[in-house]
Amino acid sequence: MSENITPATGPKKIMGRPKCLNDVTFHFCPGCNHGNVHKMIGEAIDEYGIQDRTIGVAGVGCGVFLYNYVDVDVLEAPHGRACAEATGINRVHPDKIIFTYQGDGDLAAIGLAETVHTANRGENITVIFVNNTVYGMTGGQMAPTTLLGQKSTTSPYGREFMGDGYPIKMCEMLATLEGTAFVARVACDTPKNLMTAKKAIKKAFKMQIDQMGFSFVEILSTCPTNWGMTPQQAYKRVAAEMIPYFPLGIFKERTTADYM
Amino acid sequence: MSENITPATGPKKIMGRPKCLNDVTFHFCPGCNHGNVHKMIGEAIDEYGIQDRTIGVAGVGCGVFLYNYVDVDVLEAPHGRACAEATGINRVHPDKIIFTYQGDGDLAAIGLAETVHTANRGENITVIFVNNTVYGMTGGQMAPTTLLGQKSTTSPYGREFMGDGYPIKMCEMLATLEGTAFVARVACDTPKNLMTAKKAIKKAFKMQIDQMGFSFVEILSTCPTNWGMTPQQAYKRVAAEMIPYFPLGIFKERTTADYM
Amino acid sequence: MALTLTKGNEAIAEGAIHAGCRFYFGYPITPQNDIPEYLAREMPKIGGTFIQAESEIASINMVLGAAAAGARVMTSSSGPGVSLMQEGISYLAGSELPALVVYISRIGPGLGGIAPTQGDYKQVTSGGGHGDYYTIVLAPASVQEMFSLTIKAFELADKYRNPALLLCDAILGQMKEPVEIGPRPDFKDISLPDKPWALNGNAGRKSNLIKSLYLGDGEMEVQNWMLFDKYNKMKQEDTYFETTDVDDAELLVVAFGSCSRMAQTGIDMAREQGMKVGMLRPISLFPFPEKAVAELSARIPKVLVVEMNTGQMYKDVKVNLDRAADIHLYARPGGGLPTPDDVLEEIKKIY
Amino acid sequence: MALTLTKGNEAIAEGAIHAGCRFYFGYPITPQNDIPEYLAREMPKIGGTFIQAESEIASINMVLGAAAAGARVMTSSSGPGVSLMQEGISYLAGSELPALVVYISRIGPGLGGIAPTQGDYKQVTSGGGHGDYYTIVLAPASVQEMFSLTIKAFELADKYRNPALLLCDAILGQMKEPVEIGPRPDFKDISLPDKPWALNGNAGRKSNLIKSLYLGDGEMEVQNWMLFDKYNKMKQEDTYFETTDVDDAELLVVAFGSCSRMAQTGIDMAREQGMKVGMLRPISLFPFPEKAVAELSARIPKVLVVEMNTGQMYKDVKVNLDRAADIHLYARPGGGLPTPDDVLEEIKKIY
Amino acid sequence: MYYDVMMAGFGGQGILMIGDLLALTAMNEGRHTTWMPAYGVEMRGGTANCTVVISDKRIGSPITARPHSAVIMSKPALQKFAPRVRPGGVLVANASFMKPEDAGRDDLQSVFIPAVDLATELGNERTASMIALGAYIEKTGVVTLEDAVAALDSTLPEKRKKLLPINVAALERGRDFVRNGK
Amino acid sequence: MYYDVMMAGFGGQGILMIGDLLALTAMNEGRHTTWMPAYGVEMRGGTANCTVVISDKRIGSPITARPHSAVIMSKPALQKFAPRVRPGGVLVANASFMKPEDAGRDDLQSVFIPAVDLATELGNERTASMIALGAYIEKTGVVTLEDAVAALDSTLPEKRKKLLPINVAALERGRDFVRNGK
Amino acid sequence: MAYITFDTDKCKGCGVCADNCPQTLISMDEERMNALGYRPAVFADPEGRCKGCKICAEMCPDICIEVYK
Amino acid sequence: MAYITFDTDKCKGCGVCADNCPQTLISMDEERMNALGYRPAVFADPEGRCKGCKICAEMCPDICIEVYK
Ligand SMILES: Cc1ncc(C[n+]2csc(CCOP(=O)(O)OP(=O)(O)O)c2C)c(N)n1
Ligand SMILES: Cc1ncc(C[n+]2csc(CCOP(=O)(O)OP(=O)(O)O)c2C)c(N)n1
Ligand code: SF4
Ligand code: SF4
Ligand code: SF4
Ligand code: SF4
Repeated sequence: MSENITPATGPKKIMGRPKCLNDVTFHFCPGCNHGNVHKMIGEAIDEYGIQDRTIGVAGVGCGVFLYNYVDVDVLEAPHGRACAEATGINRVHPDKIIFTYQGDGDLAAIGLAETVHTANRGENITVIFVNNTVYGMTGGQMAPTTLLGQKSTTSPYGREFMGDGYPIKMCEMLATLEGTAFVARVACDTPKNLMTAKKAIKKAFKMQIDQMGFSFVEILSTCPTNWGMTPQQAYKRVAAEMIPYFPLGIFKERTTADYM
Repeated sequence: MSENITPATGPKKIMGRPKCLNDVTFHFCPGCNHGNVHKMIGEAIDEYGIQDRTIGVAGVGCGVFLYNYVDVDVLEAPHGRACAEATGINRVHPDKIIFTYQGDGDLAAIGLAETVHTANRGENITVIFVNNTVYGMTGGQMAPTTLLGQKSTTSPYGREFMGDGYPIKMCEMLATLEGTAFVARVACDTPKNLMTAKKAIKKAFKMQIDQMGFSFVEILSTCPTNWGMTPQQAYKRVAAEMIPYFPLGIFKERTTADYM
Repeated sequence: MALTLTKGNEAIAEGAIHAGCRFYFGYPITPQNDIPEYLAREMPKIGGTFIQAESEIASINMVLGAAAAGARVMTSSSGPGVSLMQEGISYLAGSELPALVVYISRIGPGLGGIAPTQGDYKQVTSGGGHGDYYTIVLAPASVQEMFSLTIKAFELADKYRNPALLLCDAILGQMKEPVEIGPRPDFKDISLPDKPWALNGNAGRKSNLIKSLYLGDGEMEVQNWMLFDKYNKMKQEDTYFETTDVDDAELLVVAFGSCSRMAQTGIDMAREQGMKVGMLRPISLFPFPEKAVAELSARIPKVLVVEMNTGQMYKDVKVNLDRAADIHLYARPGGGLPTPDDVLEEIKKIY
Repeated sequence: MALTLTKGNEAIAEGAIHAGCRFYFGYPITPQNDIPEYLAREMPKIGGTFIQAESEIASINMVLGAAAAGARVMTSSSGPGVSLMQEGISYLAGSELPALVVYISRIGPGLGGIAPTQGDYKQVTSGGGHGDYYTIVLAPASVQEMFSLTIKAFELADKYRNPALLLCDAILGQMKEPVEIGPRPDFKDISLPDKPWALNGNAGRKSNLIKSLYLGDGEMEVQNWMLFDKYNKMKQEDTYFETTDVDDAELLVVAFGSCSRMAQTGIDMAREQGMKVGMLRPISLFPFPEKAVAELSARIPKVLVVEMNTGQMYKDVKVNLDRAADIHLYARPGGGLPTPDDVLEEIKKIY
Repeated sequence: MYYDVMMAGFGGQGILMIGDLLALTAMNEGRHTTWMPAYGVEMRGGTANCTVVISDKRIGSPITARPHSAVIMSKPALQKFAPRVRPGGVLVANASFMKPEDAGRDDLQSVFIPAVDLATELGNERTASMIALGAYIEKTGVVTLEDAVAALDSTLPEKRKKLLPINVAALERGRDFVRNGK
Repeated sequence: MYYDVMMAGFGGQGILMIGDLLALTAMNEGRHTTWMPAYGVEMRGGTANCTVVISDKRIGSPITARPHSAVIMSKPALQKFAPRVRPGGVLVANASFMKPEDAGRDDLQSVFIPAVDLATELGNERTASMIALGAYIEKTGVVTLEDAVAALDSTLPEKRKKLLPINVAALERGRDFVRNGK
Repeated sequence: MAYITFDTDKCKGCGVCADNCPQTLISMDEERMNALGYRPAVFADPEGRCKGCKICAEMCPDICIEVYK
Repeated sequence: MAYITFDTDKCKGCGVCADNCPQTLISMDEERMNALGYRPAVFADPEGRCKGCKICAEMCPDICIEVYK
């Protein structure tokens, strides 16, 4: 387990920073779930003792600075192409644990073809997909996952189906592909959802360790800054608007590796 | 109707070349279904009398010479991007009838993101998708739709899931998107299948005329040359190997335009 | 006309509207997001279309489609995004389609950074993509020019049926300056050229075809020479540059874009100190003011090129230089800024 | 060693295997399909990986991933495909990753055609993508060189941690010639450089990071100058060219790749007619043999550049030319071939 | 005349806005001017800054490595930018968050004004930077306060006009602080 | 010595293969040689052609606009390429599909050989081009037939060795046709 | 009283028409090759069995067949 | 006998911990601003009600909280 047990006789530390995370301040905005996702990844790495054989691939988005925080080998991929990079690494080091960290613009807009084809090839990697319904890093433009009616800097009158299309449900789409081993959507807005999210992320890494193929976790996340909300309002929006459209759950879970 | 009725009293011509097709020899190989698909498109254009307001977009593949055959305005798109071009044209001329003509490499490999996002935006266009499980024009390389075990010049030992991935079913994937109005898979290997294919292609154009959104017809096609088969063997393969994996049928059919 | 305090990127967007551009397709990237954001707001008000495409590749191909359909159309992007557009830009050139690509540079290579740079000079002036072609490239040096050269770029694109680029950096894109922008003209009052080649259905005419594939024996050689002639025509009719203080100059500074402003201040300082320094500012980077370089350097035998990169325009200056002239370079890549003091320093060294 | 009659494209593929390349990612495009087809057949036999990616963009990014992971890795493509790779190539350069991109040109712009051309010279020698960078570019002129320069290109890529390109055209790619290819070495016998920077898990060391984003004040300027120094080092240590008959020459022909072969025959014909003509054949297009041009043109004041494009290398020759020398161009774009007779004709005109 | 000023603080303090207002005022007064923000850093750092140049002549660089003056609203900004101000230059700093010693130099014409406290007194914490701007204008005389008020008025859309009085009060409060030393 | 030959016909007639065999034979005889196909036209036209150059010296261009000789197996190919052969050059043409008049010129050293008919006689229609090659070798003497047979033998994989005799017979049939005029 | 005609120059001898004619009235010309190098389809209906069902024309990939009735 | 500590320099004052503490033992410091310009969270548990349930630490996006028990 990841907790650092303090040896003293007094109260013991029962929760703190995962071992594989560097002791630095996140650059994320207040109330942004990117931090939670980093922590859960760190916990999974600690849990399975795979820090020294894990390679991260950072997509371009607010999560690009992954390497400042998670103390593993990291490659910064061009925007949208993290799955292709992960494929390249995976073919060279099939014995390593490889994960990508991608936002919704990165994974579902510019990177859609790479995401789908990598999933279809059943690459034995883990994809962490942070869906905050907006382009965070570039200042709040519309994302493929932006909800209908949602205002963004490039949908100033609210997203409309005609012209902008419907918000894309990646889990549902990927679950239909033979290549995927594990596909789940989770959230961090409540303690309960967060605990489920932790489990899903661990499960995704476990799947990879067991050579089951492509594992994918979508985390519904806050972006208070670009939603123009306080953290409190943002957390409420996850439950009120996002979860109804993007239902939580496990969409696919392969139980044997015999697909090979 | 497309038939040119000869005015004489003797036997009348009851079937021949569609009016909107130029009287030239196709460059396709013997027994290649690209010719059939061209003819069906021509029949649909004749049927609805839309020749003078139709704009075709030719994808790069054996079908790129569309403009030599179908006498309508045509744009040659870069490989894979026909749906993006069609989007640009559609936004400028929403009153015109716009169709793309694309192979499986074009539409499902390099062009996957454009295809899916254009469908998701519900662009009011028609996509004609010629699936011959191989890259024809470039000499028989593996396509996203190449069947497992199928040999091609780049899968000389037969396509394997590990490494090459599963053959992708585009109709099934696109039908899950809100933006699609009509999604069907057809074949030309028997008179019966061909008649269904004709209907589906007409229906797809009709959908567009009625402003119903994105319509998509996948035609399972022969490529005797790159399959290393005679036309006869190739036609048999469609029934024996392709249809079992790529089932024929209508996957989605919107009946009202009220999705707008 | 009244002045407004306007951001460079927004001046471009407004310039496009004034030019009659009603179609924008693009994908977000810093430091040009003000352009799509402005147009997302304004296009719906004037019956125009704004689409945020799924990628830069989709953007440039939507642009290609809309251009083929006969519309004035644009996209905008920066480094990585423009690199992704190179295939599409080559197709625009090969298919002889007019369109505007606005390029607000960021530092590279790779993800680089978002500071101002002129490191994309060689990419844009060499055509960029595959094959024997060039794009028109205009480089404004003020917010006012970002407005006016946007309009000019659309006109040149149509005149030559060739893609045009507007190359700026983040200084120009992000800064605000007083500019004169007249009232927005009605679309019907904007004079747009006839495009009989455009795709809009073959009613009453033969079918139109827009393509870039030529497989017939010798066809592509004809095509390439035809394009070559077009580029020569551009050189003759549409080369733009500005000179200041060159009449008595003993040293010529060559600089473009935002860099030319700092160089100009440096020159002003040099003049105050009694040094006779003049300036040549290329406005069109392609066609490059070759003759101006040749003629000025024949008169002013010391030339100093100042650039915000490791020395890219330098080659274009050098190749056109008078045989007797000497050339020097002051280069600052990677977001480093050649301040007026720096430029003065360099001037002193070689004056 | 025994000769085999080998196709150029296949010589490249076999060269890659000899160089210890065990990872290939690519997407079909004429006229280079023999390369992926050969490797699809051979890689599985030697424990290597062949993946047909879903696009050129996926290809170059898989290459980036595998390069970061420490492997010798390659892709191959042509015009449109290489244009699509420009973002990835810029990232390779920015992230300082070695990899080989084989470029078998086809005519452009746009879809163009598949005939032989050198119309992509300016694209490859200017870096190609965004930002201040260059790639190593080698240009073979025979099937034998396609084999040997492939190996060389891998070595240089590793030496400089920089992407390398092999630029050929369809003549070289499609033709067969007798070549000497030794027996395929065992992987363990191939000496590959250590890559302590590679990503393979941080066991026993600090974490490795491969990136190209530098946001700190001044960081990118340092980075750009560091790259600049690297390119200068390449110029000094790894500029390659070949000269023939230059000692007594009164006219110097400059040509590269397949074009140099036709030029050479033209020169041979001229020599037979008593004209003293020599040849400079750049083998590395970047770094370009700048000094060789300068020195030779100082001695041989008439220079004729022969190219299969509208005149692209011409600029690189001209910019390095001795001030007193005269330069001429014979250019054939779009698949047009400068036959030996044509070259002879040109030589006669200016001799 | 030539002035340049670097304005910096936390995001959300209104730094870009006061810079914009200063430039607009200068434009209205017939000057050349440029306003240049530190823009979308592709990262979230919670800082904001901009540079305004005002001159009688055509302006070269809108950015300056060594500004003649600075308006600083946060301590990290002070540490970063105070060393860059030219000797003898003007520094207006938000004394609510920092002390004169934090500047690390004493060769500047400094005004340490408790802008946040004064703003709270005025009833709106968010007017702190407007107070600082008032102080800066008074200290340098680069534009007149009247013109600044007019410029502000002209930019406020109708439905936000009700914010004018408090902002005018803030500008004046800053002016008065400089005039009266309190 | 310097020879170049353009070989052309329908796809599937084995044009590229006989060109390859000729080049290989020349290589084995110690000559410089190049073989250049008209390659993957990104279109399906049903035609095939290649150029073989054989020389004592290093070869420049592997392509030639005006070949010294040609082996032509289809009528469309004859119409396209016959005009390009240099005056006095060698033309070997498949008389099964075309007549001497179809060449449109009489300044060549022509051999019109009914290759398909002879091949059918030999029992395998597909050896027609091998017959034409035999005729070409005999007509020009550019390589020896023995070396061609040896080269063919060396390229046939074990399990296709049984095809050797009929192909040798075809080469010889072509040779004999030239020798005997029938 | 139905019959079909071929545009023989366009025929590629694929045999699809022949394979699908319910009356087996179509065969490949073993004698002749057309300009494309293919053995074209020929129609022989001495007994007038052709019903003008159009199947051959529908199925022909190269639009070589016209049907008269 | 459980308690929590904050890494106040990293705290961004988002209030997520406070919102989720079942015992409402966490509040935002109205007095102080940290170096990042935020009002950090503070823990006040005079009655010893903290159960060490870890919810605050789990939920904190910035990993500022350590829990002791
Ligand atoms: C090719 C390319 N296009 C665009 C960009 C600019 N860009 C950087 S991050 C980003 C999107 C960020 O949104 P998302 O992926 O949803 O991640 P978030 O920041 O919301 O976590 C974009 C468009 C880029 N760096 N490269
Ligand atoms: C960017 C780019 N990459 C590759 C190619 C080469 N290319 C031409 S057609 C084609 C694929 C053809 O296959 P498909 O789309 O299935 O159509 P088909 O020929 O089988 O009908 C490819 C890869 C190209 N023209 N452009
Ligand atoms: S911009 Fe949004 S996604 Fe990015 S760090 Fe801030 S809150 Fe998080
Ligand atoms: S290669 Fe295949 S798809 Fe292309 S024309 Fe021939 S049979 Fe048709
Ligand atoms: S189907 Fe058409 S092309 Fe094929 S043999 Fe019959 S007539 Fe000829
Ligand atoms: S959740 Fe963390 S960052 Fe937010 S207020 Fe609490 S301790 Fe601070």
